Amino acid sequence: MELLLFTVFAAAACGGAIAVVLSQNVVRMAFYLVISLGSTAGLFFMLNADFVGATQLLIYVGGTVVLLIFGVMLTASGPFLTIKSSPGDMVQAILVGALFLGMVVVTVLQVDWDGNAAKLESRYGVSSLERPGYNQRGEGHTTRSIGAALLGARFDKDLGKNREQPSTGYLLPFEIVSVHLLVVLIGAAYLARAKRRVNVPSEF
Amino acid sequence: MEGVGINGYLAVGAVLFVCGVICMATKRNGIGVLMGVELVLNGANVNFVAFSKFGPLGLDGQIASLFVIVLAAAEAAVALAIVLNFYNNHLTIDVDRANELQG
Amino acid sequence: MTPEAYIQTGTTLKWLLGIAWLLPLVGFAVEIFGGYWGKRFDPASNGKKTKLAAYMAVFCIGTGFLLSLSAFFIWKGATDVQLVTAAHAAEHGESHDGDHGDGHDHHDGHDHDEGHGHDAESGHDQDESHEHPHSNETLPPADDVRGQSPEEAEDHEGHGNDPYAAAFSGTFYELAHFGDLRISIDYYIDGLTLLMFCMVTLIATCIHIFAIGYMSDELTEDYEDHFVHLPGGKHFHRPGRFYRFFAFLSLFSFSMLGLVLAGNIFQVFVFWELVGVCSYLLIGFYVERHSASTAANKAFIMNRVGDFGFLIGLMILWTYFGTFQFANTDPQAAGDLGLFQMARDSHGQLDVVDTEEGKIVHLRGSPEDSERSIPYWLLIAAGIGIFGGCIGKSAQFPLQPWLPDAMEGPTPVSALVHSATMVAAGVYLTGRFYPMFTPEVLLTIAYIGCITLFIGATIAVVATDIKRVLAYSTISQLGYMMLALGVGGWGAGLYHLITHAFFKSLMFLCSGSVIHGCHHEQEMTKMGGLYKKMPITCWTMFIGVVAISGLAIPVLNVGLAGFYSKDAIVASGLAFMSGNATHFLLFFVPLVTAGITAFYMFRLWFMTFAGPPKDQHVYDHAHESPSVMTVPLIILSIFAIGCAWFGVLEGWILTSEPTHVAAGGTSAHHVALTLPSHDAIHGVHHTAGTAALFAAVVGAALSAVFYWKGLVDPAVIKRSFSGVHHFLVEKWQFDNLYDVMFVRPVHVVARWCTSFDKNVLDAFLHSLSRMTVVASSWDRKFDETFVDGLVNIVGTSTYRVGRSLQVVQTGKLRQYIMFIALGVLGLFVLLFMFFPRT
Amino acid sequence: MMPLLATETISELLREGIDLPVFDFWDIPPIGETGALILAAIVHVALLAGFFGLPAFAGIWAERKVSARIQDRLGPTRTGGRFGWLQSLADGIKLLQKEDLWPNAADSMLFRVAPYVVVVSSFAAFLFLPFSDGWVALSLDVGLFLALAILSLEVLGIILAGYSSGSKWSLFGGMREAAQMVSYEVPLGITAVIPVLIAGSMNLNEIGRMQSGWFWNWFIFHDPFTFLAFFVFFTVTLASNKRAPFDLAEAESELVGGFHTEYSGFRWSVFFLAEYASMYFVSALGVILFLGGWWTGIAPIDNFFRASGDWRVNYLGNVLGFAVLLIKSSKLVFLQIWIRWTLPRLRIDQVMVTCLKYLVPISCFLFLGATTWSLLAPGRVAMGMKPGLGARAIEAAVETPATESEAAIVRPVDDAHVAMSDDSSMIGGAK
Repeated sequence: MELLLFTVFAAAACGGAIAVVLSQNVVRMAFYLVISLGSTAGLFFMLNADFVGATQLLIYVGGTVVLLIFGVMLTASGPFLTIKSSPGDMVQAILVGALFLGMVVVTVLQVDWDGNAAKLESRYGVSSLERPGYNQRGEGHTTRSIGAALLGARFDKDLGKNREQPSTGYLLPFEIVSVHLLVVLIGAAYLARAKRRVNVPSEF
Repeated sequence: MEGVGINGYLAVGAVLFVCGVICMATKRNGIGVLMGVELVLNGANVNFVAFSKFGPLGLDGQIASLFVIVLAAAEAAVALAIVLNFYNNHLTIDVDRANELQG
Repeated sequence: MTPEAYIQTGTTLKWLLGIAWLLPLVGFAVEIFGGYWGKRFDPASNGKKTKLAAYMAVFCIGTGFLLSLSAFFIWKGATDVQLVTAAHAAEHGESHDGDHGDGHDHHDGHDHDEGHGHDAESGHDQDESHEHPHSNETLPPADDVRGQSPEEAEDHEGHGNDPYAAAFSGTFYELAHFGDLRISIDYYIDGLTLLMFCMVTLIATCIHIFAIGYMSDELTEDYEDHFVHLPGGKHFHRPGRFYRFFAFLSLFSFSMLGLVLAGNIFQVFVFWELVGVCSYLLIGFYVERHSASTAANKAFIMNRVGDFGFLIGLMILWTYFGTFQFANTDPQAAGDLGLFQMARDSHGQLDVVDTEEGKIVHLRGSPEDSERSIPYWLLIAAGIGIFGGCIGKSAQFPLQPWLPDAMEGPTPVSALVHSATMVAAGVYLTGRFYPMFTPEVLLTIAYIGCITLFIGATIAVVATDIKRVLAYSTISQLGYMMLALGVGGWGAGLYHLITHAFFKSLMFLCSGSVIHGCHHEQEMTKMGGLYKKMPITCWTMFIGVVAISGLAIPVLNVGLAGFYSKDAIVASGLAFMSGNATHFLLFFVPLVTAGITAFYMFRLWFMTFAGPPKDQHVYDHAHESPSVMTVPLIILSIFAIGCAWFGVLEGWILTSEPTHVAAGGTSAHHVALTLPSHDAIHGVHHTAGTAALFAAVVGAALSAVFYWKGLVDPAVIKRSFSGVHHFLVEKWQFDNLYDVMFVRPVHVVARWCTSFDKNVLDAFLHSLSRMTVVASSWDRKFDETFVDGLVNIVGTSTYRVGRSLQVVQTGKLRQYIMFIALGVLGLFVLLFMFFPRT
Repeated sequence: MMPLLATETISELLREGIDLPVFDFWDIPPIGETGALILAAIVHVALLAGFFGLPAFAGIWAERKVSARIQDRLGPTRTGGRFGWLQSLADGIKLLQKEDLWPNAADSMLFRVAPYVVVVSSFAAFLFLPFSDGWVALSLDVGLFLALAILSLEVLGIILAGYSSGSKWSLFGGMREAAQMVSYEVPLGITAVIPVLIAGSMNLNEIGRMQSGWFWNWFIFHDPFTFLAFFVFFTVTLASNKRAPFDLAEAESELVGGFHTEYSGFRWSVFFLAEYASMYFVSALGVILFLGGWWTGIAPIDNFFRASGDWRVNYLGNVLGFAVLLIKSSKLVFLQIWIRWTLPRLRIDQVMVTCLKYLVPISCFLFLGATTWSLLAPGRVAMGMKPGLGARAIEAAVETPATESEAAIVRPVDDAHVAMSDDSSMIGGAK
């Protein structure tokens, strides 16, 4: 069952990604991108990361891609805009990409995962996969843990251990990202506001 | 139920990543390049979440991927603004036309 | 007092006085910024200026007065102090040993509250002291709270002469803590502090109000300064600086109150400098006048000379005592001792020990550092150093010449800063720091005061500028205070400080009123007969003159404020002389000067108000001042008349007298000296008072003969003693002397330095530079051929490499991405090649 | 088991073999986990598909009737059987019969795919909607979050439709929709988070359960801010459904038909199916978030059904809850229709101003207010944590363990968590 679902989602994700590469129409590319990203969200659900999956759907599919299409429409100088890339570039890029892929896959396959797990176990005493407080049954109820971690409390690390100093979690990164988003919001609004150049410099 | 090992997920991540790279390298459309970036980030995200289940990362992997998603959204907004600006100046979004810094 | 009640009262007082202290600072900030920006933000008020700054300042200081007053009553109610006069203090001090619970002390104290009359009760007092005989040598009079067990402290509750039971010290805020060095804003509140607060705020309030009228001509956008002459016969024009004046006054009030409230000597030093700055700013208020700016500089520089001594004293104290705090009076924190408690034991005695390295003084402290001590001579040096600061601030010999010049400031400033408060701060500090002074230092203080009071008085006799007469009189009176402190009359000195503040500020304000009325005419030789034109000023001035002269009704012994305090001083001098016959001058000079004082003060009054008008022009234009100026005069004159009646004031002052003063004592360390006890002083009080009154009457009469009735022409005297007169007019040649002693030698040395600079140093430098030029020309050749060549080769090759790499910089985003991907690939390949998996 | 197919009702029963008394005579053997999951999914989908079609049908009928009443038209009340309900059926059959065509200029692939994107996302949102206590296809921790995420996918389909039609009217409609939706998702998210904040869970079933008892337990009456938040939420859902007065994407007077100008026949009807279904969906969402979900709001009635040990009574109670939810949502749907036929359409700039200048700040303010209220009001629990946030959350988690495994691990080490909760005051800044 899991294998079946994985196959479906992985095929959709990879197929969508390849379709993005091969497609020449931007909006179609966006559509395939949605398929690819949505399937990735499915993979996330399979990996017990339900919150991440939901976020992926909401932000990527619902937000980012809509934004991209919006951008397409704002910048379209004609209907069904296609800017074709040359076949030579395509071949070159696919060659490099294949090399890259091959290298990554070979590397991944060479890793001895069980051996690594054993090493970790010998170093830390317990299996790194069985952390107290973290959901081993894998039902994917990660929302509370993630929320607490973003607010500075780590259930998965602190519960059940007699630790002097509780971890601080991700409070600071969370705040930084918040501020970063605000900055981005303002920056994007500033960059995108309509400016009418009096004279466009011919050179440069 | 037979399990899908970590390798499967990593392979999917690798495919997404490579597709993203190729997309970035071949698309002349600025927004297409952006989509390539999204694919690359997504490939990385798959790896993060996979390691969070199979590896020692735990919740940290998921949170890292959350940050990646959020920052990717922010990056998309800014990049889009840049593309719009580019379009205002060049009346096209062909990135090959953006070669003013050519040596 | 129980510790709880102590803490509660201390907290209340701390905040009342703290607010009274800080309010003027707030006022200053508001006034200076409000005044500065106000006119910029409000262009509508063109030409018209607001008096808001003045009202703000008056509000701040007036509120401060009310707070001080309430603080005073709270303190009085909480500590239940028994009022004692000098005679009683000693008696109380020892009687606690024997008869504690008989209620006798209380009874006596109240007697004194009601009936003033040393004579009436002197016999009784003597009896008391005979019943409990004591020797001045060993003398265990009263002890203080320090080192006492709690039961003991309770025993002494309500004891009138127990200073630390009626004092509150603590910390407002700790600024810094470097190792042992603790720099904090402390407070030390006792009867003296509270009296000073009330006095300063009351007088300052009156003077603020007076200044509203006096400075009203600054309320204009275009103020013409008649004393600044520009080329072309014009006068200098500038915007009025009404707000600035009041801002400075507020800042001064803040600094002065801070000085009084200060709980450690370092804090005193800080505020000491702050009042100095305020004085500088206020003297130089008319900064465009050359005389004003030089006077401000003079005041500031002379004060710095004194402050140098102060700094030396501070360093010595810090080195040997390790603390700046005066005393720690909190009964709960008995272990943490202040300066006074370390220097003197519970009987107020110094623990002097002879060792082969000389005399040393053992310091008290926590048991672990019981071996702490300070060489005796360093204690003297510290005392003289601190007193050096007082010399500068209180214009004592030899640093007195700045004070008359400081009269360049507006008259309210002279009244507040240079007569009543700031210059008195030196006396206050001497009184406050009294436990740290060894007998040798006290003798120095006495002689300095003695010289000062004589110099001041003699110069005042010949001065003709109305404000300068008062300035010299101030110097002389400050000398009196110092003398009193020096000869052991601690209470007398500070008593005179308070009374003098009232009548001297009154007289300054009167002179201000006269100057205002006569359109800035200050020469007495052009006045006369003004009593018709300005009656209120005239009679309030008369009250001031009588008060300072120390006149009284002989039989009833009822006089104005100055009579009592000056009597006390002269009595202290007499008592001191009877113990130390060699120092007879310390009695006779003040006695004679009392006469001179009466003479020159009446001279001033007669010349100004009595007789025919000497300058018809001035007389015609003179007018009485508005009520905003005369009402403060009347208020101050009431205090000048009555503040010393019934001995209440003196009693309050004596509540904070250091323990060792009341019983006197002898010392034979470096100088053999006997300090009179309260009994001794009281014993000679009648004699001294009669003598002083006689001297004053003679002086006043002589003055009347010379300047009122005109029976003797002063000009004749002047001619026959022209040498002396010239000497006095030239202020004892002090300015010239300093010119010869310091200024000219410095000029000579400076000239030497210049010539050395020009002939030796410059020549050396010139030759050096010539050599450098030669060397650098060689260097240049080397540079141009070798170094530049090398650099050029590097540059051109870099340029060529860059040119050849230009091809790679295609400007195409997609290619760059390819490069990145290939680069990563290459890196991985390298990684696999060189770091194969094991 | 996988969270994707986690359910609370049917699949549990199926996996362990059905042993309900009712089914006794069927004697169905256990069918294994995979089989149970597949069967459960099929059952759910069938049920949901039925439910998906029903409100759309009823909605179209109601729209016609209500508009006729409001505009004083007689036709719709007369034609098409009793109360005119047959008219919708006739329309449906007509649309199905029409020829499936697309313009030459269209991007044919996207043109064909777009309606399915819309309808699939609209349908998928129903997966997370609890119809009664526990009657939910997918009871997820992130239920509300996912529902909103999937709803936003609907927009994508509309944009694709608008773009791929190859017509400028459609393109404008699509662009308007894109701009409008990207903006309105912000206040929608914020106002939807307010009940989440109070309930401390994003599980819609949990949120609904928290509002049991008397009707003043409904979140709309929780505090003044939630009261206002409901109206903001309702306004925003109007816009997110492209309902008047925010229906700029299909403004007939300017854009002919907006994004569906070029559509006809079945594809066109699919758009409408999706629109009416999501109308119902957002209404139900609003009911669950604010209006007490499936509870009648009269405590004795609900308690009677809940407290009873008999599973049949419980089941009856659930049926009653389903009916209550239907009634409440239908009233909101009616309100939407009412508004559509009463208020004039806004201009596009007014739509954007309404969102960005008014609704976003208002919802932010309401969010802050609700947060503050939850922190200040004693006895209330904010975000599943006690006031003080930070590591004090651990304490809360210990008191109400999220999962059994957590609880099992936590209980033996009470001392440790006490020590940590002491530190929490430092972290949370409560000191």
